[in-house]
Amino acid sequence: MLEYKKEISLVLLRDTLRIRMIESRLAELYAEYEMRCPTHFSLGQEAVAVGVCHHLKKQELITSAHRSHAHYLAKGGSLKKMVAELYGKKTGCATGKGGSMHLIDLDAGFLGAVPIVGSTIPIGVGASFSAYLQGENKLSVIFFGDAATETGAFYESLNFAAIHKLPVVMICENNLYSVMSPLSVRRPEGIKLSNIPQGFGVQSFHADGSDLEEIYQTAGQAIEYARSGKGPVFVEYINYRWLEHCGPLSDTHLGFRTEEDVINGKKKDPVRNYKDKLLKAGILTDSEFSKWEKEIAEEIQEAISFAKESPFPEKEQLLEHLFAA
Amino acid sequence: MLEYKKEISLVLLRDTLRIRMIESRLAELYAEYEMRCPTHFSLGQEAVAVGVCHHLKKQELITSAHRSHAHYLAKGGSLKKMVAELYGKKTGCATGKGGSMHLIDLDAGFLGAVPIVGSTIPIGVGASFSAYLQGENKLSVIFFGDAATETGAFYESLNFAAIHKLPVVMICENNLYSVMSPLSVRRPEGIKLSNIPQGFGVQSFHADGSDLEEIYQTAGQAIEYARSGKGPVFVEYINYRWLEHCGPLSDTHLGFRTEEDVINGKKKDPVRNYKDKLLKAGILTDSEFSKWEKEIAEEIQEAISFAKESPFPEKEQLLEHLFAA
Amino acid sequence: MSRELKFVEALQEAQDLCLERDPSVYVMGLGVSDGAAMFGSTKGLVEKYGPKRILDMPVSENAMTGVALGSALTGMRPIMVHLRLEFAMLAMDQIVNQAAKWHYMFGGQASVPMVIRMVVGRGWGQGAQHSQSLHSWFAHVPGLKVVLPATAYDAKGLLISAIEDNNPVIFIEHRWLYNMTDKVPKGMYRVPLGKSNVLLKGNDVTIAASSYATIEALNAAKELEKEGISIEIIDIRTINPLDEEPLLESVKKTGRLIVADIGWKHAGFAGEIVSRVVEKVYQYLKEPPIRITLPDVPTPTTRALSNFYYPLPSDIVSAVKKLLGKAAESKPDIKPEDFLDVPYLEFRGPF
Amino acid sequence: MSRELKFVEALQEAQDLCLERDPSVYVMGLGVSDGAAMFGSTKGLVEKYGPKRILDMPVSENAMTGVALGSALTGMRPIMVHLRLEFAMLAMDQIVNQAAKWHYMFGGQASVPMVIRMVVGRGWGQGAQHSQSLHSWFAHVPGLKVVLPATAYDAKGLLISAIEDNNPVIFIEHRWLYNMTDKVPKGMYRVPLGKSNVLLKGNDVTIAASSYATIEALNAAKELEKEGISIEIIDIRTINPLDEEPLLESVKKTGRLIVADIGWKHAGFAGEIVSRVVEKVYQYLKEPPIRITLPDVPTPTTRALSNFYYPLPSDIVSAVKKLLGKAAESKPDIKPEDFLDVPYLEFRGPF
Ligand SMILES: Cc1ncc(C[n+]2csc(CCOP(=O)(O)OP(=O)(O)O)c2C)c(N)n1
Ligand SMILES: Cc1ncc(C[n+]2csc(CCOP(=O)(O)OP(=O)(O)O)c2C)c(N)n1
Ligand SMILES: [Mg+2]
Ligand SMILES: [Mg+2]
Repeated sequence: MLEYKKEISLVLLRDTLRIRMIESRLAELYAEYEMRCPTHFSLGQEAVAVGVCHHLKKQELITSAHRSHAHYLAKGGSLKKMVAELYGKKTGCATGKGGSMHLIDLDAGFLGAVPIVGSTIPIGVGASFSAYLQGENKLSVIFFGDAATETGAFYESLNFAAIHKLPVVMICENNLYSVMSPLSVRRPEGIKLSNIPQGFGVQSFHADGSDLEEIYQTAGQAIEYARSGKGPVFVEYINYRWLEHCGPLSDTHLGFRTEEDVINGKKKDPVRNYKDKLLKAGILTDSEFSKWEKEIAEEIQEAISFAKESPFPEKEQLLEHLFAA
Repeated sequence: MLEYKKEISLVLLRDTLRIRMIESRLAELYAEYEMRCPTHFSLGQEAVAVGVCHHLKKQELITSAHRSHAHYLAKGGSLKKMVAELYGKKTGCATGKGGSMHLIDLDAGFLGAVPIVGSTIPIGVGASFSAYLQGENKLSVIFFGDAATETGAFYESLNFAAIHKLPVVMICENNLYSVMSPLSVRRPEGIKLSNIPQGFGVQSFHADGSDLEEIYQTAGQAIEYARSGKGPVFVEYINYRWLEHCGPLSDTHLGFRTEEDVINGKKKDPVRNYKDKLLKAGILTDSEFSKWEKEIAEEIQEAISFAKESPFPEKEQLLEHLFAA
Repeated sequence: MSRELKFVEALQEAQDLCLERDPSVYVMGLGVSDGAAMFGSTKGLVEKYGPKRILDMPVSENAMTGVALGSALTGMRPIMVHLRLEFAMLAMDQIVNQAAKWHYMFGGQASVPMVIRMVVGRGWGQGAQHSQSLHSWFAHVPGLKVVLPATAYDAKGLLISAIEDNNPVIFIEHRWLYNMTDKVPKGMYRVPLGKSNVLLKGNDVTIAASSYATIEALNAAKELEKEGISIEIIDIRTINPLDEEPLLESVKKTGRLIVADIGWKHAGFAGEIVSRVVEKVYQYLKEPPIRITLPDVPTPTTRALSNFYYPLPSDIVSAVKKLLGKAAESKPDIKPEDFLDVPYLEFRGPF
Repeated sequence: MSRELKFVEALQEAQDLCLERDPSVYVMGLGVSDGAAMFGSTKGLVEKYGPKRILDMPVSENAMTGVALGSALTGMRPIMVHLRLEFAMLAMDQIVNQAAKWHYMFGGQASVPMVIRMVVGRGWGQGAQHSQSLHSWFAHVPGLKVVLPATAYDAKGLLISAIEDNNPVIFIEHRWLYNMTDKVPKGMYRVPLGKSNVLLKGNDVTIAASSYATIEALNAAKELEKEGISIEIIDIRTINPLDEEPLLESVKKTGRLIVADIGWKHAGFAGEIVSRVVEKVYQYLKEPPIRITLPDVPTPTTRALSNFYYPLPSDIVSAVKKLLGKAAESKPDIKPEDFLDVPYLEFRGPF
């Protein structure tokens, strides 16, 4: 329990709840076939984003990949612009040219997300490297999934960040799957991802990615370590994806995991578990929680209305922005 | 001392001497400007090839990279064909289309060498993988330099070989340089390459790459381990490049290492040191050694004459072999 | 015995037959053995041949292509599969520097019987990184064979030929073809690589096309037929090596050429067709050829823009009329909110 | 103040001036700070700017390109250098999927001011993996600017423009140009990107060329001048975006087009030039255009074959005569043992 700062506990929970509610609502609405882009929901995995980003200053940059809603929102990315982007609208965070897999909010320190697995890892390192070249120290936090650690880009980036002791925090959300492929077809038996960086002399952590406090605390240590100039850090969080890899539905009919597996996975629900804990500890009341739900629901409704009512980009924009001036 | 088999000691030394003499002679001849292809000499690094390949059966495959003469020769590749290849002749091991950086001798189990750093690592893994798919166990040995461990391909290959417990032996000759770049600009301070594979659950060894016996023994262990079905092995041998990165000259005028460095590096001369040891132990006599030198010199002369007298490929061959039938 | 099969089923059947017949064939790629089975194109194969021959892999496209290459050099016939062409960008060294050249640079001593299947995505906001068709790139590299089937019949026959070929073959499949049906015979048959096909006979204008552009050309031809305009469609099923004869013969007859291509225009494959025709049968050309391609910008995700990004059959119709000196009819009125981002309105993916 | 400089010195000077002027410029690549200094093109820079701004790196081309991109997004202006174009094959995802599209796919909010220098090798047995010029590839990808200087003057002026440009620029340098000299002014000057240059004025035949092919065109023109044949050379210094005006104007005048390109023919950039000309000024063409390129096979190492692989000025001369309906003179008698694998006989590398 973050006894020393109970407000933090509350904020962590509220922020996680917010992402949960946003993702749930978007998943519902997806069935209307108006958000027409491949969408990888963060349901079940909201907590890591919140626990990590809570430590970050606005100008500190984060990058993410195909499953980036939670990271974008936790870092303070505009909800309205995100929803509008999913609806393909001109008011979207990428003016409709990106969609769910290409979020950006520079004002919030969200450098960008793209769906080629592993590709944003070096880009995130580069964001810290530019400060290094200018004689400054600037934290860069990179979010990616377990499968991204299988790409050559990951190792090359890790090595380079370590050479120059760049303040880079690599957050690996190990949700056990790459699409539907379990770790067993992608990794030798018995290895732990968080052991890999050690061969590069890189500090690493391993923690439960469904436990908000554990996330918050390990992330704090990791970020502190990186900020202090000791070099990059790797953190592996174990969490669990609730929905299908891409899209708003269940995937248990596809044979790679059972409904029971998912029910078990959902037992580590970061929202429910932390809520129960805070209720039990007397830090949170049911009515407070209900108030949050109401406020968030309103915020979401507003964003959806904004998105739905926003105009589409005009035909002329098709050829715009090929080259920067 | 390989007391239990003194013939092995003698063969190891003789084979190493042979490569030394071949490389020395080719480096001399290179100045005639008749071998017209980029050539990375193995001078100073002959021992690893010999100590490793001595364990291998003919049908066991090896692959190498830009600096492959020693590996090719130690595996039993045709000297005549290699020299002819350097001279660009039709009788060359790649009919003149390859040059020094693209050696091949399938009869000798030399699958091929190409100069893109890291690229032959997965190809070598694939050579073992095909046997695995057919339910067989076939050793594949891959030679590469320290810089190849910086490529994404290396890690991806290591992981894949480990997943399927493929009998792959990765031999990393760490000669401290990538062209002229020291390890310090390419690796975090204080890390040991042979520690990296451990994060993948891969067994590794670290040994002196100038000590023929140590090479022979560690290679034996590594190969035994891989052959027994326990999975891939990584061996780091520390050795030293005598000449410039590419070409037959010295490079101390280029500022990245001093003449004294090179003199020091040459103190670990695998031929001289092992020769002295065997002489002292009474296993070798000076006259035996001289006899070797004479025999080898003749063999080399023959190969050079063969190469020089061989015809060039005909113009028609330019368009040949674009596609396999 | 005529039997209708979907394009995707034809792909599956081709692989199934080859796997059955030749134990050296295997299939490797992200998710080839999962429940979605590469949009269904590897459906049922893991159940039949097991996870060793229908092999999932880590997200390591570069090394895995090298592994496939190494296995091809030592007796196997790998089929690599990429759910999107873009993922092969990670493996360009292995494909271009290694696989394409191995046979040549070692003087013909080794060969690389390997197929790399790549799906070109389109629609439902695939966007800049899930939609590129870089077939022109592969065609530009000597040593690669590059195949783009347009029909289910060809998909099966060409894939079998590709698997049996002793060279690296880049096999490019447009996602929007997957559900289209065609008569597909049972059992083994081959459509030879390196042979163009006269898909439709006609006299007025020649359209050279590949992959999904062929379908759009057929649709355009249907429209034009109503007006008595007769189109000849040459399906360039293999873009390297290119079989130019049917194309040149056709242009000799019609004197007019349109090239419809699913890729970008600038320095793209359509320019090769134009150049070949101009170099070889210049004197027969009555009008300058027209290229119908994507505009030279990345793919936007929102349908409001992608609606204007992809050429439509009506663009081909207009081009034909232009070549024939007829008044171009007014362009169809496309709105940003139109659902042109699916092959047909009920299509619900997977994309 | 006329001053002669080598092409390589011009490159060095361009970088030096930009480094001096703008602290956000830095140079990164394998060996940029070593004693060979990228064939001399980064000579003296590490001494002047230190190892942080002239930065050696691990052999990790893929990630390092991503790092450069990430730094470009956050205020820096990286210059990546590859001693051979082939090494960039490892980084195609970062170049093509990411850098080329970042500006567009985020609706213009971020830009990627990055130069990637790539040296195209030739001669002394560079062979299949050290000689490819894949400029056509890059030109095919929307969002990349692609520059191929042919003279020392342009090398400096174009490189300065490239470094100052806010887009990813692929800057392709042919190794055989490195020692060629030209008048090169001191100080900053810019040659604009996206502008073709009339390098030689003439009336009979237009030759469009880039990079080293331009030099060969000049040599051919010198020969032809002796016979009173007047050549116009359009140096396509930027192949994307392409400035077609000077080219079209020239063809309108001469009616005859030769495209000389340092790459392969099939689906290559030369086909783009032919297509543009045919599409735009078809009616002016007196003869079908001719493409002079590499034959579509990998590069052999032995000079016995590479002697026949690379086109010679005499090939251009023959093509010109063909277009003019003149008898082609007999081809020069090239022998396998001839030393055509060096730019000039005394050339001893580094290669
Ligand atoms: C290079 C590359 N290969 C394949 C894909 C297809 N793909 C998209 S997401 C994904 C799985 C990623 O798994 P992970 O990194 O664990 O993230 P998660 O989806 O579990 O959050 C794959 C394979 C891709 N986008 N990029
Ligand atoms: C991908 C790639 N990048 C760069 C090069 C240029 N290059 C050729 S050899 C070499 C150094 C290799 O060093 P190492 O692997 O340690 O082998 P060594 O030369 O020391 O034997 C480099 C960088 C290359 N061939 N391939
Ligand atoms: Mg995952
Ligand atoms: Mg080395």
